[in-house]
Amino acid sequence: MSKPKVAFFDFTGCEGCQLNKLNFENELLDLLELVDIVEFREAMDDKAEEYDIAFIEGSISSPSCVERIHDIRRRSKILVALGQCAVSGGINAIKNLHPMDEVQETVYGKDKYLFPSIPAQPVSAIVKVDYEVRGCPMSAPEYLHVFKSLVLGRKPEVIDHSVCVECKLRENECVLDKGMFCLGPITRGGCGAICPTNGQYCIGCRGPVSNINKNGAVEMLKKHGFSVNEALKRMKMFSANELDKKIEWGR
Amino acid sequence: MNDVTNSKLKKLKQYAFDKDSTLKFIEFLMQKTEVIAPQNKGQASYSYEIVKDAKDVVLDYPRTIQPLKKFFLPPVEDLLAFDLNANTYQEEKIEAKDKIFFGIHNYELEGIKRLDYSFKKGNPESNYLTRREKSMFIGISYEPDSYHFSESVGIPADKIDGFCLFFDKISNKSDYMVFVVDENGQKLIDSFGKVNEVKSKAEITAKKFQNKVKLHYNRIPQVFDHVYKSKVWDKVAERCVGCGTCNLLCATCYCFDVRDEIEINAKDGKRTRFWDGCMLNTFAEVAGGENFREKLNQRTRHRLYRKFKYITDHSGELHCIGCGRCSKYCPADISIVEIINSLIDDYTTQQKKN
Amino acid sequence: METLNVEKKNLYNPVISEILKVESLTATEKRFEIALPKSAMLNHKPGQFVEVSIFGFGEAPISICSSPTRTPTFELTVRKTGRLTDKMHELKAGNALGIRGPFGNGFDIEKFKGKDILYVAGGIGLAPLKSLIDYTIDKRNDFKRIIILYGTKNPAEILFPKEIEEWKKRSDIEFYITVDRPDDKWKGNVGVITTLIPPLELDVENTIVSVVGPPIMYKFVIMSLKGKRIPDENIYLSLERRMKCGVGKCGHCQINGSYVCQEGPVYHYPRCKELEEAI
Amino acid sequence: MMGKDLQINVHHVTRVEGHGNIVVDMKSGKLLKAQLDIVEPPRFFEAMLKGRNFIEAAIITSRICGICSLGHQMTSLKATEAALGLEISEQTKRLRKILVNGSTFQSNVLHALFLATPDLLNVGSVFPLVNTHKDVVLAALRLKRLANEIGELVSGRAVHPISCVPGGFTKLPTEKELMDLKEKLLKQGLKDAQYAVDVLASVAGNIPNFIRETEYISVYSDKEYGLYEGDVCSSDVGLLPVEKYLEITNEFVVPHSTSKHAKFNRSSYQVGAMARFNNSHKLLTDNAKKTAEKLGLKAPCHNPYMISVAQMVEVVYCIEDTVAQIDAILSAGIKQENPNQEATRYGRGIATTEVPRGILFHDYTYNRQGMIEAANCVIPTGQNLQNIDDDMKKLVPEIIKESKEDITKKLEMLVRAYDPCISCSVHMLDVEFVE
Ligand SMILES: Cc1cc2nc3c(=O)[nH]c(=O)nc-3n(C[C@H](O)[C@H](O)[C@H](O)COP(=O)(O)OP(=O)(O)OC[C@H]3O[C@@H](n4cnc5c(N)ncnc54)[C@H](O)[C@@H]3O)c2cc1C
Ligand code: SF4
Ligand code: SF4
Ligand code: SF4
Repeated sequence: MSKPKVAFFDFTGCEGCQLNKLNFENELLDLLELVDIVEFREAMDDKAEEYDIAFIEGSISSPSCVERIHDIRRRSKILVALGQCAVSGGINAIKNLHPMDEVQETVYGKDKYLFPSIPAQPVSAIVKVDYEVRGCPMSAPEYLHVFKSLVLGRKPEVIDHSVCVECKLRENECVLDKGMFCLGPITRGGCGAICPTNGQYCIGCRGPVSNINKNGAVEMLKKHGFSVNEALKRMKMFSANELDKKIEWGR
Repeated sequence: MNDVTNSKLKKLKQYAFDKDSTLKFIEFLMQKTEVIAPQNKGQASYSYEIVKDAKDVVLDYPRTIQPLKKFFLPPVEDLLAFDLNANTYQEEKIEAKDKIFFGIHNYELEGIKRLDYSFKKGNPESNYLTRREKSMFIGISYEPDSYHFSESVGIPADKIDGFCLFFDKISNKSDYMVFVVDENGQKLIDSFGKVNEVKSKAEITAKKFQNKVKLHYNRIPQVFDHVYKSKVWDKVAERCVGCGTCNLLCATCYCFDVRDEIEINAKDGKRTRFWDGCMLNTFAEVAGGENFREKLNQRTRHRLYRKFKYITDHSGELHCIGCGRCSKYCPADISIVEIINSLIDDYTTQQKKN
Repeated sequence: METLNVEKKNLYNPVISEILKVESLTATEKRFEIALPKSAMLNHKPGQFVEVSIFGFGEAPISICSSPTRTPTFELTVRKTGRLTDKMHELKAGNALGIRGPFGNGFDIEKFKGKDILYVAGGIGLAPLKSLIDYTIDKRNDFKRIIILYGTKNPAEILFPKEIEEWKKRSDIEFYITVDRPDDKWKGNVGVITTLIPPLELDVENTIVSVVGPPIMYKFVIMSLKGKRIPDENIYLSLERRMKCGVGKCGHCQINGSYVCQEGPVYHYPRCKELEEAI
Repeated sequence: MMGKDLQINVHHVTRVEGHGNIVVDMKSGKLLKAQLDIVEPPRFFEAMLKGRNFIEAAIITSRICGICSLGHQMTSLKATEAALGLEISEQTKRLRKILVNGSTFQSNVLHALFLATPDLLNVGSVFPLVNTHKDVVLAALRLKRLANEIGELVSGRAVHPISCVPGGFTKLPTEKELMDLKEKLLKQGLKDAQYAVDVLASVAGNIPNFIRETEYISVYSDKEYGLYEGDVCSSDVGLLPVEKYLEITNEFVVPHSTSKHAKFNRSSYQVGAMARFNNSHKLLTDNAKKTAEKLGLKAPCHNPYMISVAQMVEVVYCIEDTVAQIDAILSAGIKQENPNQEATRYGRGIATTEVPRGILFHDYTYNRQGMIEAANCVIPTGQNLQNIDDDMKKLVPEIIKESKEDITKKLEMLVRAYDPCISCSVHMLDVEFVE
């Protein structure tokens, strides 16, 4: 069996997920045994024509990106959105909360037409995405799981339980008990609740669980002393697209 | 099973322990075997941990985060280790190890008894039961906080059967009256030897519960016969966010998920089980996307029926032990006692109408 | 404390078994013939299932589709829907599988004896029913009429074409088939499975009905059967739920107070009526 | 040299972070254009910060750049603390210094050994080296892992750190963990670093010799090698307070770049490892000084291709300084303290920290509700861009006799030498175009 051809592509994002991939120092060589990396701009010069698995990082936020992602999709058998920017638009999508024209005007003034910009969108808004690795930065264990699974020809597990579940499995002290705010109850797990484990609250970087109880979430945050607006602002830090599209929050 | 009630308590041997002898006693136990006891966790929480230093043991604690079940049904447990190429596997080796659980609240032990029932019933599971063997429990009394309601589910402060010894705090100081509940307990005391038997027999101090169910616990299953279609479920579901905390921390919940993971060498792997819970969205979802309990009102109802009806119909006991974890740790502040009381209200109005 | 002395078992160890034969039935379904090691018998009842596993790909409940009357080996029919079933479809004769079971309650065959038997199968529901169909055919004299109703979405999804040909040929079996969406070549009935029920002439008191199909099918089939005045006590259903362990522990398959893997998957319809979440 | 025509257009330079193109246009020997076009779509971070509270500022700015996430957090925390008048403890300061060391260490290893070294060995990426130079790759991987472990231990995660918050830490490492880390740094870290230095020394001959003197700007402190704290130091005019940063950076916009450029006393200035080395080399540890000697690096050095060498020198320093910080923390004993988040004032706070690519400024103004009203970040790569353009303009005529491939390669190597971090640089809020 020939090794699967794997490629990595980056769009608009902080490249933290790209970097994270190089942070598997212990596993990197083993991973390289399993696959042929044919394109990885950050780390190498080579380019290839087609890919068995294409990993896409970053959100789509300029017209040229749209063309490029269509092109990559055509040439890829499996396409994986890597990291929250690619999965949901991520933190870039905060700008979508304001009218695009206004944002561009603040930035470029009269020359706003020089650098065309579109709302930051998830990859799935443009092309079909087969699998996701969520998180900002992408969750390292989940990436390894998806990578291994796909290389071995197996569907990866899709996590759709709350971050609380993983907090409970680790018997973390709940940060709510420390008087802090936490998005864990409505955020998708898969990260091992790494933020509460480190004493910090969950900022919701993996987006909401599916079938979420919208009003319940707002009520919950109100109970913890947040105004509806503040609650929404916090919830949308990484999920402006997901939450705005699917859900009319408490309005 | 024979209940030890206060009338019988008087017949038990009793010993007086002060702070120092309690500490010495823990150290004495540690020399014999592994001791597990409540300790500080984080800033204001507690957890049961293996004792490394007797001074770490905290005897005044409201409740731990995870219940005792974690020692018999670990949150994450490997079931099999396999070799993909050779298609062979090895089951996880589980040994029955002597261990003493020290400083355990009585509802906690009741929780274990409920789990024993669940793991023995039908197909007795060796993973749980093997871990469960050779465990001794030494109890301690506690001051109920606003979440405890054990008395309301039939576990009053003086229910101490199943323990080998029971420590009852007798004053505001760190002094305890220790009741010898069975012969194992007597053996421990005898070989420890540094304490004196008390001749003037005491009773276990009654405790004041602030959190109460409105109806006697014998009648709760009856209420559940009539409230399946109650509006209470919808009301609760408006606030619940389906995080699953109440399931995972419940002393008598034992549902699990199983996943396979392959190592990076593409050769070895493990089949692992994880705690799971019926409040989670995907719990009852099958291929094709059909979700048999898609709505939160259905899920909440299932959770409570599991505690007060479904298993109770077979075991004759409530499978809620009143520890209050599901309410204390619910991020939406949903209180199980409030739910039950609303159901009772619903039930009584129904009865009045008929 | 109450004694822990019970005979306990490791419930999760699969038996590594061999695939003897793989047969493609449709684009998404394959039939597997499987042998336990040392020619051991599975000893199952029609309607029971096994937990099938492939290391690294997980485990899933699959109904046994062959009759215990036939061979020491047994058969499974599997639809490709996910992690494990996709991988199963890649396997060939000679490959190994893990098997646990048989689990669950099968059909209450004793109650079927001397009665007319009506089978209602929707889609892949024919697989679990085939075990019972074959059983009743093999013990043909124990039963009176045998009527098989089978519906699929389209002709390409029809399972067991060889067996169907045989059933059609036999004069002692009444076989009716329908598809929701016909193709150019289809000459038979068109419509959902419930359209096959009203035309039947039945001795309702003496007809036992077994229904297996996708979740939404049950409600409508039951309605049609009621239209025929078939007593509830004569109806059996096989229900599907998510399952992880198959032995009554993991909790996923629970319908109200009932574990599908223990009390089911085959339920007597009156019992289903007690279970609010069943259908 | 007779009128040569040369057009180079490297689309999306590889082995750099973010998207940039090299454009050279020479007609009849006349250099019309030699520049780095920054084409990364802008991300509007300062706009995102508006209306956010003081805890969120560092969380958001961390996402400006995954490579420099720790640096952004540190600078952001310092700016917030300055604005709100939050005092931090000695322990917090030392832990932060460990984090800054760790991130400089990891980023420098990544750049010097994984991204730049392949050029010196004439291959297109680090991956072929797995077969030809396995020992080096393994040592480099171990170094990177160790550097990341520092971040993971002290801040919970190497990328987008978790536990460092305004006023302190939400979780502290244990004494045992710090002791183990120290062991590892001394036993394995220094050994691997020395080995990597030896390998780099053996190929240092392939480093192009190109000299252009420029102004070097970095953080400077007379107590230690300037990374976490200090004043701003220019090699041209000496020390300046951080509050003057706008007068130093003088950001301006050029049409070929979505990122702003900067200049101070000359047409351009350089920031980063070389600027730090040139300004602060006397404060390096002895071992680090020896490493510089071994690699042929002497201050002041005006060859930008030597930046990777300066980075390796810093790796040795960071390992040793981390050990020193751990010793200091352990000898004082770890104190369980909660972050100090009681604001004593609301106003403007300006802070600077050295991040791997150079000096970074964050400037926030908080209103009385503790919400950010205005924010500005000046990022090192932006400050280097004009300097890179100036380098190219001098370099192209010097190497014009070489083949187009060689010229292109040298230009790519030059851009790469600066280790530009383009996502980071594309951050601006209000921009006016210069004609
Ligand atoms: C008693 C019983 C008998 C069955 N008999 C057959 C049969 O004869 N032939 C056949 O093809 N299928 C049968 N099924 C369904 C089969 O078990 C599922 O299709 C299978 O579990 C999917 O597993 P997977 O790993 O391939 O998919 P996964 O990748 O695990 O899952 C794909 C989807 O299926 C869901 N799912 C997970 N577990 C189950 C489950 N136990 N049942 C249904 N959906 C699930 C997941 O939520 C997901 O949406 C039966 C199920 C039950 C309960
Ligand atoms: S800390 Fe957050 S994620 Fe963890 S249990 Fe509490 S609310 Fe849930
Ligand atoms: S805990 Fe929350 S914020 Fe942290 S990584 Fe997980 S999902 Fe993201
Ligand atoms: S803990 Fe509370 S919010 Fe979470 S699932 Fe349980 S009831 Fe719902």
